[in-house]
Amino acid sequence: MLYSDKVMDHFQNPRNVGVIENADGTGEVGNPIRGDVMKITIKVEDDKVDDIMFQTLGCGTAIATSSIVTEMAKGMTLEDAVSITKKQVADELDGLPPAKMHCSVLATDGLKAAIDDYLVKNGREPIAGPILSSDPDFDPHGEEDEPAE
Amino acid sequence: MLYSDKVMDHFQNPRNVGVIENADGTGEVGNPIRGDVMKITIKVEDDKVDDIMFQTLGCGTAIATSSIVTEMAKGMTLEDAVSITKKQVADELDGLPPAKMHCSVLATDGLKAAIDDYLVKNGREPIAGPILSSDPDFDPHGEEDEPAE
Amino acid sequence: MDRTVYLDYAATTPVDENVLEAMMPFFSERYGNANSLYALGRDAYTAFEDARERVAALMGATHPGEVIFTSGGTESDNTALIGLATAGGRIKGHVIVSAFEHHAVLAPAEWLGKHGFTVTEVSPRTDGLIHPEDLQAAMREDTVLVSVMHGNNEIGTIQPLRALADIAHAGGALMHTDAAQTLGKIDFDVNDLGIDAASFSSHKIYGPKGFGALYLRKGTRIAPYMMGGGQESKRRSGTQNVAGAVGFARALEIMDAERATEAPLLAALRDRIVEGVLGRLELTSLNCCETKARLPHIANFIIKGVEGEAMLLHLDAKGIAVSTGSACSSGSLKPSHVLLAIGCPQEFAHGSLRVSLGRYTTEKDADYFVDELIPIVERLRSMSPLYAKIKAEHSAG
Amino acid sequence: MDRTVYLDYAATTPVDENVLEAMMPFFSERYGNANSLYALGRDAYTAFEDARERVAALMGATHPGEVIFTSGGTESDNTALIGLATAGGRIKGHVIVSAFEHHAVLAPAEWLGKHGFTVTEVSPRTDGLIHPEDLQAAMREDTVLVSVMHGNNEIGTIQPLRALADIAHAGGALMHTDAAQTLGKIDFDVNDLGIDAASFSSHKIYGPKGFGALYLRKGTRIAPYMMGGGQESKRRSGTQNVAGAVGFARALEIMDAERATEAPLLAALRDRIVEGVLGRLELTSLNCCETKARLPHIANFIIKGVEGEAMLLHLDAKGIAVSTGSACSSGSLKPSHVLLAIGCPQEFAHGSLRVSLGRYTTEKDADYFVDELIPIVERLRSMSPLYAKIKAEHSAG
Ligand SMILES: Cc1ncc(COP(=O)(O)O)c(C=O)c1O
Ligand SMILES: Cc1ncc(COP(=O)(O)O)c(C=O)c1O
Repeated sequence: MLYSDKVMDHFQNPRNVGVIENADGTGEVGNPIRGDVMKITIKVEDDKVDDIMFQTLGCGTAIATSSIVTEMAKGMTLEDAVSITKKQVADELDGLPPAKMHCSVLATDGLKAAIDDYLVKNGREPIAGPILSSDPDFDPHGEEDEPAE
Repeated sequence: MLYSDKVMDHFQNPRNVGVIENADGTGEVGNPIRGDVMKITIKVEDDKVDDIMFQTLGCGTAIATSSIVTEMAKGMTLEDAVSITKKQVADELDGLPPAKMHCSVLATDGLKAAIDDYLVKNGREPIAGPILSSDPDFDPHGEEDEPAE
Repeated sequence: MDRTVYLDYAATTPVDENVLEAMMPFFSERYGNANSLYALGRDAYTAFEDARERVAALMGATHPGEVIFTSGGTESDNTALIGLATAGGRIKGHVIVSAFEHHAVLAPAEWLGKHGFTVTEVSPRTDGLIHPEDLQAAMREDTVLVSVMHGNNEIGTIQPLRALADIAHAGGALMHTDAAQTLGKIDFDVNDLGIDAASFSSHKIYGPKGFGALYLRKGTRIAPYMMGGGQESKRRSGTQNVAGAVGFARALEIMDAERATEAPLLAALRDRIVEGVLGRLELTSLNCCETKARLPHIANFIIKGVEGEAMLLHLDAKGIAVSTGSACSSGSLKPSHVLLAIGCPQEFAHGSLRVSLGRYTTEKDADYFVDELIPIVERLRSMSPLYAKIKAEHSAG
Repeated sequence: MDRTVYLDYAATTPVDENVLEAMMPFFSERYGNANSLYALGRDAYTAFEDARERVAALMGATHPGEVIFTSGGTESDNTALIGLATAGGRIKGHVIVSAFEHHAVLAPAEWLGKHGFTVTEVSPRTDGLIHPEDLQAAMREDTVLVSVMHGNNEIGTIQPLRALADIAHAGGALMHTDAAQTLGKIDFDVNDLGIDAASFSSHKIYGPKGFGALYLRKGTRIAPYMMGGGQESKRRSGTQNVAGAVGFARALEIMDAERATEAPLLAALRDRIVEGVLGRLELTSLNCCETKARLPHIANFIIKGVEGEAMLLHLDAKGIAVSTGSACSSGSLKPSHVLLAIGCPQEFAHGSLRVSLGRYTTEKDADYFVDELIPIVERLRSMSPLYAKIKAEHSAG
């Protein structure tokens, strides 16, 4: 299994690590039982992601995708930010090993949760839709690559 | 599978090859279907094997055991000669590979057949007992070494 | 002995020095476990996957993932036969194999026969070929798998695989072929041949022993045979033998590069031997000599009135290595099932001699072999209690 | 990276240079097929059988024929589990395996469970040991086979095999052990241990990958797993990998010669690492540290609040190779079944780190590892959204 240079760069030097004090929105997804938990905090200005930070307990992919998703989202409208797909995250990282694709769901879900949190806190409707990875029964390996016999 | 030096010597330089003209006794055993046929001719003097020659179509062991059995039998009383066992033949050759033990039956059987032939021709009782290897249904591999699963 | 003339390349081959050179770093330096995530493991993984890609390309596979690395031809055959027949939990069905398969196919077929499946053996005809119409006649409603070898290891005939595969597929069955003797030696393209699975062995093409591969067409379900850690995309467990894979890939590359020059050379040397032997020995024939589709490097003679092992041992004393289908050479009761399958009478099958040439065979080797063989056969015939009779029968007939 | 510190000897080992030297002639010079009768074949046969004798002697086997050579630990395990359970055509019965076996044992056991047999898993206790009374409780009238590994590959605990074998035998069952991690590393004698079968892997003891052996007590029936040409007295078909056997035998000889000095050295280095890690990292523990019967070279830590793969990758960036039982490192859903079996909570199992030392590990390596690990763990903990909470809970509890 091989990681791209970009995955390794974001893993080794993750961007936007930390917690924003007095954040406008907070998303925490994942499950320690599964070995990955991610927390995203955002500041919102004009319905745009003005600032964003993350904390992640997880594997290399979880950290790298967390890092890149904060870079991708920064400056985006909330609407654009919630619609970032795990495929886009993987592409932005020059691809992920097939067995690791599922780990990228955490990053997009964390972002979604933070945005919905902001919206709901502000009396607005959530827009992210269901957030799978915060369900403790969610099986991140549900969509595996190679079929086993 | 390894042959002893003595097997190889008797295979490479078989003793007493040929057919005795006007032999007193002739034994032919084996089966071309099985790939081995041996013919022994003997001259008898005073109920002793005075001269003995063999012809063999067969594998290295068949030839080597044929050769050694002629050496062993020469000079023996007929009674001693018929009682040479395949184990004695193998020992005399410094052993045979387990998978090849069965090939040595031909040599002793050929000798037995030749002696009985002499006895019967001279109106006497045969003394060799049943000669398995001239039976076309005889399975020379009947007593194999390693049990297969 | 002074000379050594190896003429048993179909049994095994020396590792080509370029192959060994390619393997060397993977023993003590680049020794990582290909499943490990750190640099040494990734290096092993990369080399292993690179080998897979090269092997896949050289057999015309569409995806590298269609190549599963194994411990040899035997494992590939066992995996194909049992893994394909029992894929998806299938517990019964009809399997067809040819009667002159290698035991590595026949034995698992027999196992299937004892474990719920029905097995039919299709016989080759005397030309050493499985005729499509004979396969057609053996097909049944419930045939799930057909396995017919590509090049026969004893007599060298090459089967009309495409036609056989078409019949298997038309009947809804998968087509496997044991290509241990052909990959690298003749043109081999999985798509041209239309096969679903094929077995290969590294030590037949100047690669290391204990390594092989199974081609498995994408989408073909298989039950893994070697079960455990889930390597090879869960299709073959066991720590990857990286040196083996690198050696196999390099060996195949060399075969591919040399084939255009090597094959005609081998065929010429083989014909030289055939002419020498048939020209100088009476009551001697070449098995399936009328068949055009034959491997360039194998000649299988029937030399009447002699037993194979005896010839082999005398040749050995002259430094010559060949093989025989005689029963006595294998410690089994019957002579080669291949020779019997093509209709060779049992008594003459004991007199078979297989000569197989390879990369390092020279014209001198060929001549030396013929020159040494003649007196050996004459001597053995002179010791035989039957030869005079055989000859007389022949002259009479 | 400047330094390379390999601390994953339990995953695989480099081929010892003396082993490679012993193997070298068998690739391109002494390349004969060990089944062939001519000189080159006899030479290969002799070398192969010589290797078998040496291997047999080094494990205390009574007869060389009790050693069957295979393609690795996985094949040995598959052969033992399926071959022993189904020997003599048996189609049902009860099989017991421990819950923390290698997948090469668990997977064939699962196969047996789907093919007529009943399988019971006996759990180790938190000390990492299978207690004889727990095996006793699992035994049934119809138990035919018990398989408990000798040394666990993740946590290094050594099972009380003799006691387990006695229970199996008293119940009329055969006793198999996966000794891939112990042969050569600790005293190993098949008769002292009282086992009927044992699996070994060459690449765990500085031998080549793709080779292994199965010890099978004389008289024990087994259905061959690799079927074909009937090599290994019909118990394992496939052209013999002579270089592999010679390498394995040499590797084992070296292990044997070095053990008395190597084992205490490794234990000292391991303890140095354990003290360093536990002394400098909070919320960190050593799995089964209270158990005396442990392999000298394996230490398995649980480092709370970090995920194993992330540690592993950061260590890799420093040139350090270790492994983890984290799910993410294997692409599987659950973390190491071994850690779960000994009662490690799943959330902490993701933070496991296995360090395994070997022949070339130095004190400097040990210290370098500890020095590099500390800041990595601290950094990852500082990035974790949970660590503050874990720590608070710990202080409170
Ligand atoms: C046609 C054929 N199939 C299978 C095999 C078995 O291959 P291996 O020796 O690599 O197990 C061989 C050679 O022994 C062979 O010639
Ligand atoms: C305990 C144990 N059993 C079996 C195996 C499998 O051995 P191999 O990799 O040689 O197939 C291993 C190592 O991978 C192991 O550690």
